[in-house]
Amino acid sequence: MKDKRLTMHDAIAEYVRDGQSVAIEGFTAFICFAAGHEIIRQNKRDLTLIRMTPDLIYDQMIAAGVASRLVFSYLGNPGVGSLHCVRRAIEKEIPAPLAIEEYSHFGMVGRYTAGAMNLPFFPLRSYTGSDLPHYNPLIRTVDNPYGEDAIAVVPPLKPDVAIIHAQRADRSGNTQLWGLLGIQKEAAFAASTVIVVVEELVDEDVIRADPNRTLIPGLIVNAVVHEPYGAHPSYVQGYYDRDNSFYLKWDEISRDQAQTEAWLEEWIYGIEDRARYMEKMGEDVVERIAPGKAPAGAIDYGSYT
Amino acid sequence: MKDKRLTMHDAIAEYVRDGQSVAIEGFTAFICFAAGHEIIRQNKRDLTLIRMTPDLIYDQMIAAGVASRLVFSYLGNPGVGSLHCVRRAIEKEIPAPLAIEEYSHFGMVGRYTAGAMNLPFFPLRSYTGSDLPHYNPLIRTVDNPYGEDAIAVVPPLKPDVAIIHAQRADRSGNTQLWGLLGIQKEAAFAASTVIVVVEELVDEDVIRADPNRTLIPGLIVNAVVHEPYGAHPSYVQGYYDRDNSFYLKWDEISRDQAQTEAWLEEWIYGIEDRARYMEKMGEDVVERIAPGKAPAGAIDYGSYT
Amino acid sequence: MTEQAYTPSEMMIVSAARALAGVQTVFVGVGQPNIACNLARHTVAPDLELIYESGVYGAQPARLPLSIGDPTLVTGATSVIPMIDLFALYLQGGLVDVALLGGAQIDRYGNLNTTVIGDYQSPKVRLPGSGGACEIAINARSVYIIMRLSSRAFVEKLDFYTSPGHMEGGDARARANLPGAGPQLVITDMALFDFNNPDCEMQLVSLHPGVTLEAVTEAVGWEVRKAETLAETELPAAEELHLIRYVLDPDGMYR
Amino acid sequence: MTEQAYTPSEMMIVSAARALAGVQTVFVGVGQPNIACNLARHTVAPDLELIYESGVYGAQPARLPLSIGDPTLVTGATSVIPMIDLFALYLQGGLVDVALLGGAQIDRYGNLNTTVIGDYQSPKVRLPGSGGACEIAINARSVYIIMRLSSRAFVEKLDFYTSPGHMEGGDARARANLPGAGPQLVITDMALFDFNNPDCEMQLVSLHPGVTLEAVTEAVGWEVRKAETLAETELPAAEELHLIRYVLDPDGMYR
Repeated sequence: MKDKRLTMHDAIAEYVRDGQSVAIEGFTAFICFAAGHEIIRQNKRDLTLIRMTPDLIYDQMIAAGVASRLVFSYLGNPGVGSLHCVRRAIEKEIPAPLAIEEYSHFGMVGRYTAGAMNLPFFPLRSYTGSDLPHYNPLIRTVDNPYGEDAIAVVPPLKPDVAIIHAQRADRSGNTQLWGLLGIQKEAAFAASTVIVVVEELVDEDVIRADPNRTLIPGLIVNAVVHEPYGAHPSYVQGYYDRDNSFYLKWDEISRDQAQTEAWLEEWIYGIEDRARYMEKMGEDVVERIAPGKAPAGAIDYGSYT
Repeated sequence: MKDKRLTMHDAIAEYVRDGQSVAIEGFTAFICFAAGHEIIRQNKRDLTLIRMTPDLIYDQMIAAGVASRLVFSYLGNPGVGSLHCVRRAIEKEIPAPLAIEEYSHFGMVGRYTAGAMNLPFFPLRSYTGSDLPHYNPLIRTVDNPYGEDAIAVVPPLKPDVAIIHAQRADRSGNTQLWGLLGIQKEAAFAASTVIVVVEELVDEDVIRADPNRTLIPGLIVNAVVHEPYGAHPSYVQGYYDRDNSFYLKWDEISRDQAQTEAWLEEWIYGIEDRARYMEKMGEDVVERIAPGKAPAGAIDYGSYT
Repeated sequence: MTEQAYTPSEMMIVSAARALAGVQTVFVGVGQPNIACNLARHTVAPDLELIYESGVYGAQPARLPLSIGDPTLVTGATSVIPMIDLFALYLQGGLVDVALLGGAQIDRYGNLNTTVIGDYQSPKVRLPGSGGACEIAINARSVYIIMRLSSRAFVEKLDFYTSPGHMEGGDARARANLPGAGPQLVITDMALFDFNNPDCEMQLVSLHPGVTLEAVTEAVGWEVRKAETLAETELPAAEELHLIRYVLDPDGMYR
Repeated sequence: MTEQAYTPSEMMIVSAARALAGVQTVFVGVGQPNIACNLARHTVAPDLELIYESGVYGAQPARLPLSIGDPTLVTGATSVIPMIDLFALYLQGGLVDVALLGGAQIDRYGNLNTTVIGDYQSPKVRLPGSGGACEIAINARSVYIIMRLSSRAFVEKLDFYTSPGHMEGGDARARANLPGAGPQLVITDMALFDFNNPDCEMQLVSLHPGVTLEAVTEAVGWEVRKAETLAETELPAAEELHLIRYVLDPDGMYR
């Protein structure tokens, strides 16, 4: 079994290159802020950032100037309000112009799925009566050879790099996650390069004891980064809660570019890695975001010898 | 929570009608012989039987004359050889003519998926260079609006009734399964009526303790049948093994229609229900097919209050 | 009693909850819609199942969820599934009876804009965009819209068509072969509207207590159609208000 | 030694195993192919991962599986997935390096028939059909074929084209835009064949020890092409035979 463990620094340095398309997925959960911060820290440039919901992580990355293009389906600070940095880039080209390529959620889901399945397109019942196809010529239609009306299609999405945060993996990248599964599996299968970031590194036996939970096989994984709390201030089911105070605070900080840059300086450029970040957050944060216990209960696969 | 429990007799009597299309799915595992036998026992007629791998269950049902049409992708006694009754019906119209509609596995998977997703078709990279589309005009192609070649498509499959065997469900039909997931979820979502047959009936709390394992929600389920060993001689992961001796024995029995009918008389028409069937099988069978323990290990969803 | 008997937000929540009577599945977001659905579960629709875009079916949150991806929605849910299954099997599969939607702008046919104010290419205000709204509006069997009534929001012409309502009105949806029936109800802080006329045009059906017809017609950016008989919305009942204030939103986040 | 040094079946298993040297993923059925893959794991391809059509990746069976859906393949596997994922993500996604296929009939371009002998509509013998073979033949990066050599099986013209090999030969696959490279090797009980010529036509490359060229040409239903140099297949090594007989198939089911 190949050992694919790397530090976050080395994984980003080796696998994320200027000009590439990068998808950090995870729908409101499992958002790998640690990877986004490392991309900012390493001054990557001209990236195409792909995410259904850009969330704070892309707000920060776009404010830091790593991106020239954004592919997305919903621009919001979930449960709070706007993504001010993304809006500033779109509305005022601060810090730089940002091209956008916009879909609906199902459209993005379909694009990742077609990418993962190596299909030329994914058909979906959407976009009729919407202006979206007018502004995004990649949303098209095909005729139905069984006689019904034409149906909308979206093209496959195959990111250069997908970064997926999960509860656990073994050292060769066999990865298990539970909770909101979002589009992570499809994003991983669609990408040329996959970096998996986990809360826990486990023995291969732990994975093999519950094979139905292995959504991403090591076969498609290039690097495994063990980075506890790597999704903070987002959350990891069963490991920690969303740090909602930061989502609220960011709504204030991000309204102003100078203030935003000061934050980036203090929390990203100015520190070395995620361990320092958590140190700087203070000891109480871990306690504050710790959930109670809710065990899944046991099942048996049976031994067949 | 609606209580949808029924006996197998009542579920089949209420939901399976002459002339309907019925899918009993489960790929080599979870094959609901108990439901098939009850359909035979109730003398249903003119059914369209749908299954990727007809297996012994459809061999028996076709020998009993319940079907006029078979939709499938692989006709075999897995690991043993031919399905003699199906062949007899196709090659010699014994006991009656059987129309066939044939796909490859991926084609059937695509058909169920399109049915479940309410898509007009499912595209797949198959059938080029094959005679299958020549004999099955429902296999067609669509042009790719993104410039590549045309791609094969199959139409949605929406059975009138799907019968799915699983490890456990609650009384309203929220169903969990593990092991080979096959196409069961898609078959259930594609069907108008869903009968779930389970080894264990569990409390709603057991289901809610591991929501990622709930593949079929009660929302789409019409009846829940609690029928332990209902998949014998097929198997249920963690509950029992395949009774391979029967698969070998059937290879002999099924070679001759009279012999087959004698078996049907003895094991289906001549007995009342599954409990009697297991009684008649003898006490040692349960022991013989019992697996050892292989627990999945615990995970935690976290309590967020 | 100097305290107001109920807030406009509470009136909206109560109206939405009542409209969910007898409904089996509702596609819901956080905030007011979430509270409305849970109020309905406690009152008119005890078997109502909540479906969240994030992939959750049958949530039983132990706290008021902060977002549609709150981990409290996952723990103890009936089923938690990949987003492709949520959109393709549940929504496109026709299992969503009612979806609750909102928007920055709405027109007389219930078409919604959640994308942009001003020009798409050089926007005055860039809004969140569709999210799942476009396909929800197309595939849900029925759509209820929850929005505050104002002339900035209820406009003659949308700056951007994000999600279709009744499109150009009449049988436009049927002609376009859209699976769902489209908007059935618009719930605002001043009045209720439906689309029960051959044009499928938004029409005033009920004024909230104390709201004048004039105030409503002024707040709608076109000459608003009125139903033949105009009702007064029933006041929130004491039980409903009690549930909102002490059970469903004890911190008053959506008061 | 009166006992035969090795059986034809063992020769096929050993030949298939050797051909898997350096391969990462193999799409496999039960029987001979399964033993060949496990032999390869013990010898030339320690990192070889087995993918089963039933939805199993990285199986570590505790016993010889009786079918591709044997529960022993599930317990202890790396990942067990729905069939749509197996076919769409793994196979169509290009993750299968080599697939092992067989058939009732094969032609000179490696096209396979597993559907019917005689006419499709009124068959002489109804065979199992495609199963996953058609899409495996199209999408796997390479295909190895394992079949016993006989004139009934190696025919001039198939009764039914189930799964494409090199179609009409030459660059037919490339012109048809098939993702995989098609058949690379045919492993029989008498000889080995490859397709390394511009016509992509099956050609004899190696005779098993003791098999005459005449016996092979007689058993092939067309005038068989021969590689420029004809090798003799290397004998099964003692270690290989030991593994097959005492570790992988101790009951001799596939001897």
